[in-house]
Amino acid sequence: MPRDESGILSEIKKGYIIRQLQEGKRGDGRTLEQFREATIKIDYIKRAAGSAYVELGKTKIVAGIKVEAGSPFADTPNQGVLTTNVEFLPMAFPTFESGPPNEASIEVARVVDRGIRESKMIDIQALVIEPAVKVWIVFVDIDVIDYDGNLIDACTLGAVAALRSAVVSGSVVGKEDFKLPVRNTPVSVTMVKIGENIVVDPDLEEEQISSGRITVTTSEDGRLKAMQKGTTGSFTLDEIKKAISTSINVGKHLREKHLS
Amino acid sequence: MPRDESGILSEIKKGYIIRQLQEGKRGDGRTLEQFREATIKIDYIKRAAGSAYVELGKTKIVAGIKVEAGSPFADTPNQGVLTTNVEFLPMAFPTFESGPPNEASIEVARVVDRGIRESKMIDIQALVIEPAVKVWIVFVDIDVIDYDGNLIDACTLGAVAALRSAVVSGSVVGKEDFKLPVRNTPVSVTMVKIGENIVVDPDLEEEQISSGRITVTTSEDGRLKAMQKGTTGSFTLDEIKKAISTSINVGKHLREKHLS
Amino acid sequence: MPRDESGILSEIKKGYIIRQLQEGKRGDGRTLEQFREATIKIDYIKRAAGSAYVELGKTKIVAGIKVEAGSPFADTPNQGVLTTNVEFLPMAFPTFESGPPNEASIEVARVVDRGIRESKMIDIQALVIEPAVKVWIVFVDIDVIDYDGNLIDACTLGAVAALRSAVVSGSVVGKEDFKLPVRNTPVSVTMVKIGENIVVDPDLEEEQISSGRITVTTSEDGRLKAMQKGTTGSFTLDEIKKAISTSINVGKHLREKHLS
Amino acid sequence: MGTQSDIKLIEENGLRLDGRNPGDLRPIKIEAGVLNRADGSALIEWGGNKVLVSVYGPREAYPKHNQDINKAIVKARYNMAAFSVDERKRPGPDRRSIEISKVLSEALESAIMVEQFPRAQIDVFIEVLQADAGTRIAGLTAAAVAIADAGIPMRDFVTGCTAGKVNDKVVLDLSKEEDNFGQADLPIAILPKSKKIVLLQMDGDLSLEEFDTATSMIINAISRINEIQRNALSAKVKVDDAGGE
Amino acid sequence: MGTQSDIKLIEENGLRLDGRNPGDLRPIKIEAGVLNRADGSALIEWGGNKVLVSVYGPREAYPKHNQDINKAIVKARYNMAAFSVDERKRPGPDRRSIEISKVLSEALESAIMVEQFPRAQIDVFIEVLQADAGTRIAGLTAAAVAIADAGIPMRDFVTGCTAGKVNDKVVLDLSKEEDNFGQADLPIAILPKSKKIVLLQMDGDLSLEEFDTATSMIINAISRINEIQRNALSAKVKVDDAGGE
Amino acid sequence: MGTQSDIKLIEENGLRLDGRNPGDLRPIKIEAGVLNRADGSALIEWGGNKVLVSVYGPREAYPKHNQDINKAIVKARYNMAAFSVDERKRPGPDRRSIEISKVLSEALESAIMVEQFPRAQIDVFIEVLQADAGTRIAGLTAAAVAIADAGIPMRDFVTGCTAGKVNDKVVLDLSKEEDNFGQADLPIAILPKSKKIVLLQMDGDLSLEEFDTATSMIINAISRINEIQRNALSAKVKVDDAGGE
Repeated sequence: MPRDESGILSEIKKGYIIRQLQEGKRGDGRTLEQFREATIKIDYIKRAAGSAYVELGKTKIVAGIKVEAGSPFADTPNQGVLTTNVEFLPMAFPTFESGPPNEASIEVARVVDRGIRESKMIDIQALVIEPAVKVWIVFVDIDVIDYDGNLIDACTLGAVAALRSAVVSGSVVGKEDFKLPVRNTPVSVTMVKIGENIVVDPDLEEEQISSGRITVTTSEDGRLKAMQKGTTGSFTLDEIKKAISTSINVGKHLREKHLS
Repeated sequence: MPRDESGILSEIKKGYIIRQLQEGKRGDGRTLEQFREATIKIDYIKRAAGSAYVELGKTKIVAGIKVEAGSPFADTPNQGVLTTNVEFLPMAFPTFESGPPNEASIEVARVVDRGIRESKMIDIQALVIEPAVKVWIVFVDIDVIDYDGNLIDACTLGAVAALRSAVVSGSVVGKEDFKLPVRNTPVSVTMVKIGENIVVDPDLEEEQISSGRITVTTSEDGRLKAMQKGTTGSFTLDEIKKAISTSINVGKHLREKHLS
Repeated sequence: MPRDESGILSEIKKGYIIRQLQEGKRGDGRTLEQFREATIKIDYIKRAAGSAYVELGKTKIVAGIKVEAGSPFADTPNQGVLTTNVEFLPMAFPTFESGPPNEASIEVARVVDRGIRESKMIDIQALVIEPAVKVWIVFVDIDVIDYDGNLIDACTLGAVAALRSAVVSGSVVGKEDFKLPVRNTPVSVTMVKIGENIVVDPDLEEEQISSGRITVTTSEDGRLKAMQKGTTGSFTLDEIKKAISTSINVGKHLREKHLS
Repeated sequence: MGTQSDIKLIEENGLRLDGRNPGDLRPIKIEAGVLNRADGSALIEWGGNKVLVSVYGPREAYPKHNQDINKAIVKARYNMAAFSVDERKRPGPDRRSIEISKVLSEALESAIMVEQFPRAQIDVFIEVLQADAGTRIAGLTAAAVAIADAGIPMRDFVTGCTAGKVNDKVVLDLSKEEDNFGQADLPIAILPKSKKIVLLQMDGDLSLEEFDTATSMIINAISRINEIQRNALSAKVKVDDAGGE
Repeated sequence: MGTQSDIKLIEENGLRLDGRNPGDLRPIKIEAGVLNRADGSALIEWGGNKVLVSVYGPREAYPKHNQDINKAIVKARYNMAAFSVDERKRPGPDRRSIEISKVLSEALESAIMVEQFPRAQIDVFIEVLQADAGTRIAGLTAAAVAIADAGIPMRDFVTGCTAGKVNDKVVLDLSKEEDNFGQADLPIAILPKSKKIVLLQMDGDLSLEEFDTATSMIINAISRINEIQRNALSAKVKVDDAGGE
Repeated sequence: MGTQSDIKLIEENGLRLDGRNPGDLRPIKIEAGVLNRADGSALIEWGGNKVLVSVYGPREAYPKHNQDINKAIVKARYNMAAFSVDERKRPGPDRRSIEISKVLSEALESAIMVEQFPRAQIDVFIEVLQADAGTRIAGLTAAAVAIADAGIPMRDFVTGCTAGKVNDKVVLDLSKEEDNFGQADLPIAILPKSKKIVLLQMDGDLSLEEFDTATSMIINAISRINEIQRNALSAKVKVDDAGGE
């Protein structure tokens, strides 16, 4: 994660934020468990099979789905292929650089990917054109265009919304167009620890003073599908359990509001 | 383009050159529309299908053609493939560096390529071995070995001369050797603006003090096939139109002298 | 080769080492033609077809053999493929860096490879599954994990020991497991020149003050199969001839002790 | 340019496949200040193109040995999103985007008052979200708005437009089909006040007369496009004045 | 996780294919100080895993603009040897190893007293010589020993263990088959004194109850594993005292 | 070396396929000062080889942390042009050219008075325009001329030659066919005054006696080749004196 541009967020400000949190208040007036306002526009990119533009507070991403015919992996001849890539565009933040994905963007992509994959959101067994020879390859590509914290959740929201709306052009293999076979709707909820408090959906300022990040992705039935603790810092087991409960609750709300 | 090694060509010298140009004189005695002496030796590299060594003043390049059997592009199954690559060898100039092509050498390669491609110099429809399966791939590779300005024209001259002389070894596909099917002879003419003057075929010193470069590639019948304005600086529309006329005239002369 | 970390091994120490060598003594008590103690453990990596852990003094490497079915080279349709790669792991020395192989590790890999290849140690004609279509590809991969001089000989020892013990799993092509067809046992012996003396199997300290390195790889019948002079410095022809004799003698001893 | 020039791209009534007259532009919409983090930004929708531009700077050029003691370096980076074209575009720069980045950088540097910012760098990131012919010109036109939005002083706007030739007829602002199957493509960018040309590329086949017709069409269109650019900025200013963000 | 969850991984008698009970660890052996050149090192054999770790530092961070004026940077690099897995692994980092390197760096930094070494860098090189499920946790567990062997002060050890789910049953320390065909994988690393969690990843399918069972198993195992870590260090100390190296 | 040693490369009359005796060299021609921009340059034609060498330096070594405070770094870069070999060579260094660059750099550094130029770098760019067996030796032999042409002081020339074995017979200066189908290849470079060996590589199969024969042949040829090197330089000097360039 990029550092605060001015070096370090002043210790004074940090102390102030922590004291406010102890009273249950956040800088933008949210409660500790409250997500920022999210806006999702699907079909934002007509040329893609599915797409979504997501604003999560001031964080903005564009997710696009491409589906192409290709070879299956040798060890999974009867499955389609799902691949997720996240680009931290240099336009999104002063210190993001052009070039191949770095460890931060790879982590985001892999956590988003695990949520989709492990929830079995897409029925990849249904994406076989000719077993062992030709399958559908689903490319989930995400452009991060404006960064103000919590990319994992913004990207998961965008990827899931785009996949849900995706229509595959079957003409290249002489078939009819069809909707991607969607079976589940995973939602990730990310929290960070600031002082002794855990807050949901951190903005950039909160990320910068936090010590420890935890993401919990759940499926429609409230089961755990993927988790990722990230950044330095630590959690107690009780904190993790509490985070799981929060994720189930908040995730349910997000799913109802944005993905149904 | 590399900067003047000593930092900046002294302002005094620059002023002198501009004043001379206003009187229609160039440092080496040429008129504004005059090309430098060019020498082209074809068949310079016996191992290539075609080749040319070009001296344009003190600028020197070697162009070599390789023709190999390979797969066509999926969207053009009934066409051969033409590809142009230019290497700014570090031997050619103190600040040229080893490594993958940079933006300057890519620009030169692409402008050379467009002139050849758009003039339909090579009949790529005639380069099919088996439709959709196997076609001839024509590699135009150019080594820049000594740099004293105007690489686009030196490289176009070399590429065109090498292609015109190229003989393809058909033995790898059980056929007779044959000459590359050449249908046209494009010539590029590059000009730069120095003060209010436009000069043809700039040497390095002229390039360094110029503001704006324009290349016009024409075919045998004097039609426009490719143009490229490059470097910072600007032209009026009238200047561009005058440059086009110059290119047609100078190009005709070059074609007669070197490529017939 | 990495430089002495403290800049330069003190000139005093260097002079001392050279004077000692003139009396036929080395820092660790060896004679000039004496190898360091070597330990070779084969089958160190169960998951590999063959493997060896080698300690040569304090230099340590791990060699592993993988054998996979793949395509032959177009110009050798009736041969298997042998490929050797050496990784100078950053764990092995303070200045070794992560990243693609550099010129030092490529040189070691290529000298090891030439010894194996030119001695015809592996009968690559016997590694054809289906001519021109499918052959066995033998990957020799070597991890350098602790560096204290003379990597060429440590890596050759490890590669040869691993290859000698390798068993190929034939199941992937419906065949029985079989031992790699080993026909010869090459041994490399590396020497460096320090002052006027030539010493066998230099440790790092000796490498750092040496001027000129020579490696001679011989086969079981004492013939030359590969040689490589490396680093700056020079040898007289007589010194080279003496180095060849030494390699034959020392190589014979090493082969008997470690590879029989 | 495409090789199949026998495809019918102009109807008997003289109209193009999308109903435009030869001299008509596609719809153009520009919004300034669409991003929060960047110093300046703009989103342009031009026909089916959707191109986002953000600007950072002037900031200290890095690495330092690249600094120019006399002026700011302008570094435009043109990039196509993986999902922007029919066949997925592999991430990372290819030769085409490297060339485009170069000519866009040079065109913008010709307009920016770079001499006011020695040792600095101005980064212009151009992301093609959806491509529909003319992306470089759309990106450049939006870039000028984003640079103005960043408060970076320019001598003049930079405004671009494309002309081309289809079915032997010169037309303005090629559509995707016209670009794929047409006979010539001529992207130009102009400083609208001085009418100076700062970007010009051409490929295909044009006679001198056709070139004249094409450039007349472009120059005619430039003032309309520049108005859209200026409107985008004043709309942004109004929002800012009204207490936006 | 694998898709074929119908493969039988637990026998009728409740034992796993390798004869272990659900809560059993595979054999673990750690040796400290196995390398000469590194500042600290350790070799761990955990089931069929063989992972070598070396540590260099604290040394000056390079390049300098990466230095943190308040603390040392911890840079773990996880790498799989070409011969470590069934199908030859192409040399060089892939996306998986880059992610693992990141979470391991963060876990280790949470334990090391990094504030004692401003501007410094601590490099932890983790080479998987033989892979058999649970390599990241094996590497992390050995890394803590190697760091201690290098004399770098830590607040606490870092000790890792994995749990998972196979045939709908929660089990400790997945084997390779269990990892390939199981239903969930949950690697965790803990500071054994404070019980703080510094690494946690999960994929597959777990209910809240299954998560509770899994974490109980792991916390129970952590103290046993930490004892093996501590024994490795004291064995090394004894060898050192006895005049070794 | 090739695997088909049963191909007939020596005729009954003892002559080689190109009519040479075993100890004969192919024709060699060297021209110095062929490039304008470089500090020194040379073009060598050796049999069908055509290799161009240019030299820059001594100039300040960059990046600075690579500088050696005691001497100049010599950096030779051997590169094959895409069109230099039968099958097009993909641009960029491969493992073979990286190894060759290393041994050529070391051979040249052994001859150059590097201690006169602390902190400096001498770049030697070797471009193989046409390859016909023995390119590294041809390049090295031309490099010595180019270095002298640049006015860089050398202890001695560097002069190279190759011997090999075909049809069980030792021969000098392998041709392409002899290199492809021969039994051994032995490139050597020597400082001709002191007879010191600064480059030596060998692969294939040689007995000690065959090695002796091969090295005798090479040492015999070296003085002839060195004469060609010296003539190239004095021809250049004459041209320069006559007012060339």
